[in-house]
Amino acid sequence: MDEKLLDIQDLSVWYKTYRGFAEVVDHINLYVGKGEKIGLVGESGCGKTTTMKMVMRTLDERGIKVGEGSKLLFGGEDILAMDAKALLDLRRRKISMISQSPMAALNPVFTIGQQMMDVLKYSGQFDKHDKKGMLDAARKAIDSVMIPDPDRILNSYPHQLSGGMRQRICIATSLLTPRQLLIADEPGTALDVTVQGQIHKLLRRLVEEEKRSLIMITHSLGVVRELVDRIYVMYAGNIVENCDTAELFKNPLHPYTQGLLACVPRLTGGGISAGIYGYIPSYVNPPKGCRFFNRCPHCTERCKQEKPGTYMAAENHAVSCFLYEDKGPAKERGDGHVE
Amino acid sequence: MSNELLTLKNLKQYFPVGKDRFVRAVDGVDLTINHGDVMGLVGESGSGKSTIAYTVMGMYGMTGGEIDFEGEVFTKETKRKRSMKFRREAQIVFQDPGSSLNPYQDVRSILSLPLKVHKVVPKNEIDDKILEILEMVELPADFMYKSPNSIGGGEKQLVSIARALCCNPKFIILDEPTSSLDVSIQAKIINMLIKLKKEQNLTYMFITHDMGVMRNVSNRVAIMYLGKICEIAPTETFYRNPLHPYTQMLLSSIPVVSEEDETIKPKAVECVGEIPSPVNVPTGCSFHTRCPYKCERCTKEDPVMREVEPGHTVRCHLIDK
Amino acid sequence: GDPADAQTGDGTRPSIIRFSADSTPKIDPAVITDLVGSVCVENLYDNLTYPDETPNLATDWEASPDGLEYTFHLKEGVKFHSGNDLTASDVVFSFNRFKTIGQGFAYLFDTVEECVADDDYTVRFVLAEPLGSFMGIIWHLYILDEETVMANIVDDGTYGEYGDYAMAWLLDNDAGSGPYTATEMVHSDYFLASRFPDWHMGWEGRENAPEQFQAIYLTEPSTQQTMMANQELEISSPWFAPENYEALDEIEGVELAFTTWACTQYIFFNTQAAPTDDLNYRKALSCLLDYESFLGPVFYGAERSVGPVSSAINGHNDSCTTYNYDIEQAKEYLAQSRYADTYQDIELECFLLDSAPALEKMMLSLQANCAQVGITMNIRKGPWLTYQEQISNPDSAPNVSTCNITPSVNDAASVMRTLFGSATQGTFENPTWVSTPELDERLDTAVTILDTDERNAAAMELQDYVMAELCASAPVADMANPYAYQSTYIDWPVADYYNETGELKYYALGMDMYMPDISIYTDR
Amino acid sequence: MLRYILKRLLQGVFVLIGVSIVIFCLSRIIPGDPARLALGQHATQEAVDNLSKQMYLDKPLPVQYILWFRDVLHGDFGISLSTRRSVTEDMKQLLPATFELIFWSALFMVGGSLILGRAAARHRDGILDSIIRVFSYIGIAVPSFVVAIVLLVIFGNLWQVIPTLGRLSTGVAPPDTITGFYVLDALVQGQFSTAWDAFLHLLLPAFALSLGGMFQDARLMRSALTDNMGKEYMCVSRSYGLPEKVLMNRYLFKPSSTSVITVMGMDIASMVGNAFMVEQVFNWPGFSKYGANAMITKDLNSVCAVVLVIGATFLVVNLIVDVINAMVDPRIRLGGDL
Amino acid sequence: MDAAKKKKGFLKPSTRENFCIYWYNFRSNKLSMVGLAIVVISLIFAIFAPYVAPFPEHAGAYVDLANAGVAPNATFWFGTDVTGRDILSRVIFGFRGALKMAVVVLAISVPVGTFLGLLAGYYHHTWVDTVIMRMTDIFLALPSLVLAMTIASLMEPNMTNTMIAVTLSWWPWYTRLVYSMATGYSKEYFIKNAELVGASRAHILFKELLPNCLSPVLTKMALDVGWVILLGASLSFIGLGEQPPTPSFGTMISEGSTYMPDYWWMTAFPALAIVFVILGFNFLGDGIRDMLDRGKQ
Ligand SMILES: Nc1ncnc2c1ncn2[C@@H]1O[C@H](COP(=O)(O)OP(=O)(O)OP(=O)(O)O)[C@@H](O)[C@H]1O
Ligand SMILES: Nc1ncnc2c1ncn2[C@@H]1O[C@H](COP(=O)(O)OP(=O)(O)OP(=O)(O)O)[C@@H](O)[C@H]1O
Ligand SMILES: [Mg+2]
Ligand SMILES: [Mg+2]
Repeated sequence: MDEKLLDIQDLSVWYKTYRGFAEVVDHINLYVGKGEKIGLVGESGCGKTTTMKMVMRTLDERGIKVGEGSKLLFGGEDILAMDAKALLDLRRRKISMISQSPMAALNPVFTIGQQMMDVLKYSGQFDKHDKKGMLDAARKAIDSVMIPDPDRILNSYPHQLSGGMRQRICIATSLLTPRQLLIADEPGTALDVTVQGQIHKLLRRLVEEEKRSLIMITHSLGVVRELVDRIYVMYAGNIVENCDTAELFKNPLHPYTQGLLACVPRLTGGGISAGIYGYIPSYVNPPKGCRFFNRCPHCTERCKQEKPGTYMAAENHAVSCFLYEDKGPAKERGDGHVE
Repeated sequence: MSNELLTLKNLKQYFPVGKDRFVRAVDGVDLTINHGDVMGLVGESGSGKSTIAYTVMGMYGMTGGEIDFEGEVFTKETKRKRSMKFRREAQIVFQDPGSSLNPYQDVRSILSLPLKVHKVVPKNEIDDKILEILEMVELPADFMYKSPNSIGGGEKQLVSIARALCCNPKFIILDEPTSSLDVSIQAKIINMLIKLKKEQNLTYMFITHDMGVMRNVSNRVAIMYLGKICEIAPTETFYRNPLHPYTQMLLSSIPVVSEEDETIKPKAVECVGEIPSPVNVPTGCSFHTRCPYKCERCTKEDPVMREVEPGHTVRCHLIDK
Repeated sequence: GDPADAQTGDGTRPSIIRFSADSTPKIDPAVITDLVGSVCVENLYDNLTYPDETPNLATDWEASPDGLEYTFHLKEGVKFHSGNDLTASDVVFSFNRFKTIGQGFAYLFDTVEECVADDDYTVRFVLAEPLGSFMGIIWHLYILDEETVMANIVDDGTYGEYGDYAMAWLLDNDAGSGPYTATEMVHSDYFLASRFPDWHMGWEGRENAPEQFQAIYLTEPSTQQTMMANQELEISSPWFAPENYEALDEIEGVELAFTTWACTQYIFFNTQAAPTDDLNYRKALSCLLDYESFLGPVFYGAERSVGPVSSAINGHNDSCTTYNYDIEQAKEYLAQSRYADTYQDIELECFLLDSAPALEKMMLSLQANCAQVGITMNIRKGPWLTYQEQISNPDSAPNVSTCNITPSVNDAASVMRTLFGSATQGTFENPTWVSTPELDERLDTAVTILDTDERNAAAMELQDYVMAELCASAPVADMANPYAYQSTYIDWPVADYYNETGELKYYALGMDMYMPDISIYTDR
Repeated sequence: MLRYILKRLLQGVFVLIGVSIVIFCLSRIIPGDPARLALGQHATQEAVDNLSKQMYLDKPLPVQYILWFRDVLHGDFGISLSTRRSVTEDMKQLLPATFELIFWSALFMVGGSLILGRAAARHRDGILDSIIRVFSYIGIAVPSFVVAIVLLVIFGNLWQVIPTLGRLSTGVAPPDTITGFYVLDALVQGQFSTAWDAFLHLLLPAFALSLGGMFQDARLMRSALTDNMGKEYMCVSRSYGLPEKVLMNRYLFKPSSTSVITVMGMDIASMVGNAFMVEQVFNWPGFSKYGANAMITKDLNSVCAVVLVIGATFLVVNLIVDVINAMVDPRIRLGGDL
Repeated sequence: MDAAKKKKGFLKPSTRENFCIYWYNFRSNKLSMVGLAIVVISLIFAIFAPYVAPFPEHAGAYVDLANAGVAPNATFWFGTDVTGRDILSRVIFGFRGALKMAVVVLAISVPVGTFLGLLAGYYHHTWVDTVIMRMTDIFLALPSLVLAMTIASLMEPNMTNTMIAVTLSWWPWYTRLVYSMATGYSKEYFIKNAELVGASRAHILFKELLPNCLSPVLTKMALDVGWVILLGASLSFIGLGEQPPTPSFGTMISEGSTYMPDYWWMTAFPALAIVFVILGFNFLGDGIRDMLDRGKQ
């Protein structure tokens, strides 16, 4: 087993809302190995973005509460304990994140060039006065995401570009300087299928070329299937299932995963399954037991009262559901991973 | 053929932008929808799917062409006027459930508007009718007094569908009814739509960009690109044998979750480029900028619709060869 | 040319009198009617005689026995500020200009037909009918330099060959021969004038007269208070409320002085509108005014009026019929009136000028007293223009209004005619609409009497008549003009007189600030 | 950009014409003979007729308007009934004083609110933030004329460290007119003590005029800044490792300023109105005082002129605001979704 | 229909319940509670002035020159003015005029402005829009104080005319506010749907569009009460307003200011009263805005 690059241990995040604290991320464990591509799948609002923004520490610290005992280890160093300088270094050299919404991710009042130059200027890779060097780097980055005429793009404002272009610019900007880990938050969801496909291919190429690690966040099982090695399925702030890609599609165990897979419409036809109707429970007063109980066909009294642990249902296949309690041993904290 | 419910002939809808420039949102569309059909309309964003729907419904005064709804003909001259019969029998469900319900009305008043306007039932029976309709879409009766703000996206879309059902319509246009919902909820809505179609004897025009959904609901499919239809075929034929390069591109780019699905995807074409701006439509075949098979002819001459087999028409020069 | 020139470098006080103006002064003698304008014009121009009929430009004069011709002999060697000599033709020109423009005090000269220059230093005025008070009005004619005026006319004016009669130019400049000459006019801010060294009266004995005077456009009392305290203002406005003067008096070095222009505060009744068209009703209202109580708090330093003509005016009737504050009496009058049964239902309309806040006290008091006898009185506050507009028509004129009137002639008969004659009917001086042909006749006859004593006797009789038989207005107070001034470093005869005698002295409008009479001590 | 400005200017001109029609008609339909009112009741009928003719009062209303408007186009607003001078002359003399006052007030307001707003946003929920919030409420609630009176009493009577009245101390000669702005003119001509004196005189009235707006806009700035802090692009820029200072001063500040600039423009424009009262209190020889006086004395020509000038000022301020906004925000400049 | 409800075993959620939620949201903000308290006090003063004021007769024609200009003391808490009238009583009565003005002005300008804004917004890009919005532009081309002053000064100065003047300068703000919202909402699908179904214009304007535009209008209204009072006071300060002897804040301040600083109480207390009301309505307005914003979530 290769080294863990990012290791999220027992992370809990609460948002302060006027209704009270909303526990949007509930004690999750997740890791990425060096050069590994993992996927984080879940319906909208289940806390995927929150988790990853926590990794980047870009959430407004005033608006959140982080659970005690939460650890975000990057290369062995706890991101949560980092000081401002170390954080800047982390963001400049080690991790970068591609935002979910290309339309909102670029500052509307600066040109693409200005924004890219700023990133380069503060990356520490260039001399402050090396305008030309930075410009070349920006052009190269734009080139690498296959946009023609980089000079025109550099002088454009975000609103003058199409969604696909903006998304590519986001990718280009986050790859301006070499990083070890790339977090892609649903790149392409806002775009058309044909463009989305291109973006995914692009991402995959860029990651594989430089042997980077990738966390791919999406709500489409189809996307992760084509892109990543290992999948975490997230539901309402919990990670409910975690295994290799092939295994997941062959043998989905958690009722939620099963339901999710079933309701993806197939090109082969044959109708669509009934789906899992209902909604994610409120985060302010989350259910005491399993957070999926109200939508689960196998729900028992116990599910309502007690939180299921994480069980190794098969080798390299962790599930968080009482149905598999007997199949494998419950893992202690930190061992919920496939190892 | 009396089986035709809606026929569009050379429908055109341009929007002026600035001086002497137009968005050719819909640029000469011929389409026939038969009674009992679910006509799927697929295309990338900005290809003019919604515009067709809105033009048919009479939200815009069309630029050219003809709409024939059960013998009633609407042209440029009739402008946005629609007969009461049309308004009752043709309904639309919008793309965005968030904006299609008035947040300051409760479900009851939302549903009672069409009932009142078309006097579907006497005044004192409106509440009963509403309950009946809610039951049809499997919403609990206490939804009647809920406000759109307090219900989820899927339920909002169900209410929109319920509203469309109020006047016992024949024809419903569904404009991407599930695109903003999660897959798990999408499944429920689509199943509901299929059920309703059977029960109520409806005809749908189903607009979507999800080829997977399309496969499962429609019996005929039309693919749109830049305001024009490039391929129409019965669903079976279509997935078995897509002919237009764009159709192939579309199909090939869909992420799927199983091996069987993988086999359906054409492998030959690769996705490149983005859909050009409808203000500057490329000359000749509008797809030539992205087409892997493009030749001289494509840049000059706009291909016409050609029937390759019964019910399967394609707009591509490749077919001639 | 600005106040800085007057400032001496060694930190002593500039030799300047700064006083407050309620608007930027107009300094054209043909248009002025207001106080500040009068002060400025009096200091910039010379007239034939001073208002007290002492010689100025004219050394001596005589009237024809029929009272239709007055001849004046002019002083020789008088120089205008321009350096030109003053001759009879300038007087003729000034008179014609005054009459043609027809504004300001020109109406006083209605019956003066023409002015003729008999030789270079003799002018003769020809009257259409005798005017007993001619010598009382002649000072309103200020003499302008014809040459300067004509050099500054705008050609396409309304007065033919005289263009605009230099009206535009004379707003900012002067063409006079007076002790001071216009230095700087900054509209809406101040007017500054400096001594004219060649003034015909000479400056001997007046060495301490201010080098300059400045009329500063100031409205807020608090502003003036601040400026007085900072010694940035020498003489305050005379228009404040008593409370302000008391506050001013407390400032170190600032004292109060009182004078009078024979200004009287009246309460006017519209004699043509119900219910004030009834004599007894008007008498009742006259009895509802608590005269004595106003004198301190409302009319600072004033005296109770006896009759419609101020006690400062020649020909004032000291034993005229008066009404006193007496509610019982008022009820009696009401009972005798035509509205004995209905007066409680009729609402009295009262108009109050918004520019004089102190008057509100008086009207409120009247309102309260009216309420006591059951009369409802509505007060409406408004600006001067609205007032003028309303009183110009008996239908719109308010039942009750109040206004103070400063006579422009020191002659009871003329004052009476202005107050009650039909010529002024509907103006602010006569808003009562009481004039009748026979009253007119009596007034007209009175003013033509040449003999002063006879004229005064007739005037006195008339005063009593209007009070007893018409009661068209209720004279409330003979007003005093309170000034706050810097007593430490200016000597002001006006103030000195009051301080010594405690009496109000009469000054014609503008004369109390005749700068050559004031001394300023720059080193005190 | 130029086209944009021209277009806005043209629109503005049409609005101004509309304003002029409304005001002109309003001012001419009041009862009474304005000429008679102006000259007083002792004036001869000829004098009154002369004036009527001069003001076109003998013509029907539309003709009056056209003739008046023609004169206005030639820069002639007619004769003021109360000062008897050409209104244009009056304005020429008084406008600079008011504009100088408003200029400095605007400067105080803009500067103050930007600095305070940023400080408040940075120390959100801190003491400074609370102080600014309290003051912004006070700024909203205390009318500027009350502020003016309070300042006058404090500095005029109790604590005479700053001059309170007029534009210059007595004895200080105004600088030769170049722009009419005393401070500027004096500086240009090297008269530093005059400039300083003029500046001191400006302090209190400008402060009274700007106080309310300053704190309100500071609060607005704060909320715009805090709103935008939560925007996705801030999050993204932060995740690229840009230093906080750059994020705050550059990435946050520019997009936040657009909404504030618009409100500031409105506040500056409304200063023209509040100046009416502040000038009165501080005896500022300005145009607002003149305007108030004209209104009270029904000095029709002056009223029309004053109102038109204020309208024009308003328009120019708005235009400047729009131009600045367009400069800041490319979406306005280049067109596009907002 | 009641039968139907009973059969299904549910009832319409009472408006009271809704109200409770709003009230809870409103109450959670302290400042808005302070605002509400101030507004309630002001209203009590305005309505029950004769019973609240220690010397109700001092609000009318009353002169007591013996007690003129008395500094605040045990009898006259706020002192007396130069006519000897109790300032406290007059301030209490001042609330009457101020609130009356605000109510009348808003009662006219809000419906008119809102209606015009709705029309213009719904008929976006047609001549209706052009006519209404150009009119609005003209009225908005001047600061409202200047416009109100001009109109008030040209008419006879009294309360009614002042109110007319303020109203004339007030409606365009609502037109513009509603216009911007209505143009936005007109594009929303629920409006389109109502059109397609064939609902009447009146239904679309008043039942569909209007409720959506109402909450900002409501908020603005609460805030505007303060502004109208301020504008009214400014006009009275210049001398275009309430007639004597009726007390009004602006007149009291302007009269008092001529006696500054010796008779400071004549200015200070009416000024504080203005600050008090405006502050109250601003707090209330902000509270309502927060409440409605949260209600939406
Ligand atoms: N700043 C915030 N304050 C309060 N709640 C928040 C905040 N941001 C997000 N949430 C809530 O937290 C939950 C998780 O949000 P998050 O953005 O992490 O979801 P997600 O899985 O990324 O969803 P999506 O697929 O829609 O992007 C959501 O219910 C959201 O409403
Ligand atoms: N009212 C309008 N005025 C101007 N252009 C319009 C208008 N409505 C639509 N368009 C343009 O017409 C083109 C087609 O739009 P349409 O909404 O029909 O696309 P669509 O296929 O429904 O896309 P989507 O999948 O995003 O809904 C787009 O480029 C759009 O910008
Ligand atoms: Mg997300
Ligand atoms: Mg669409």
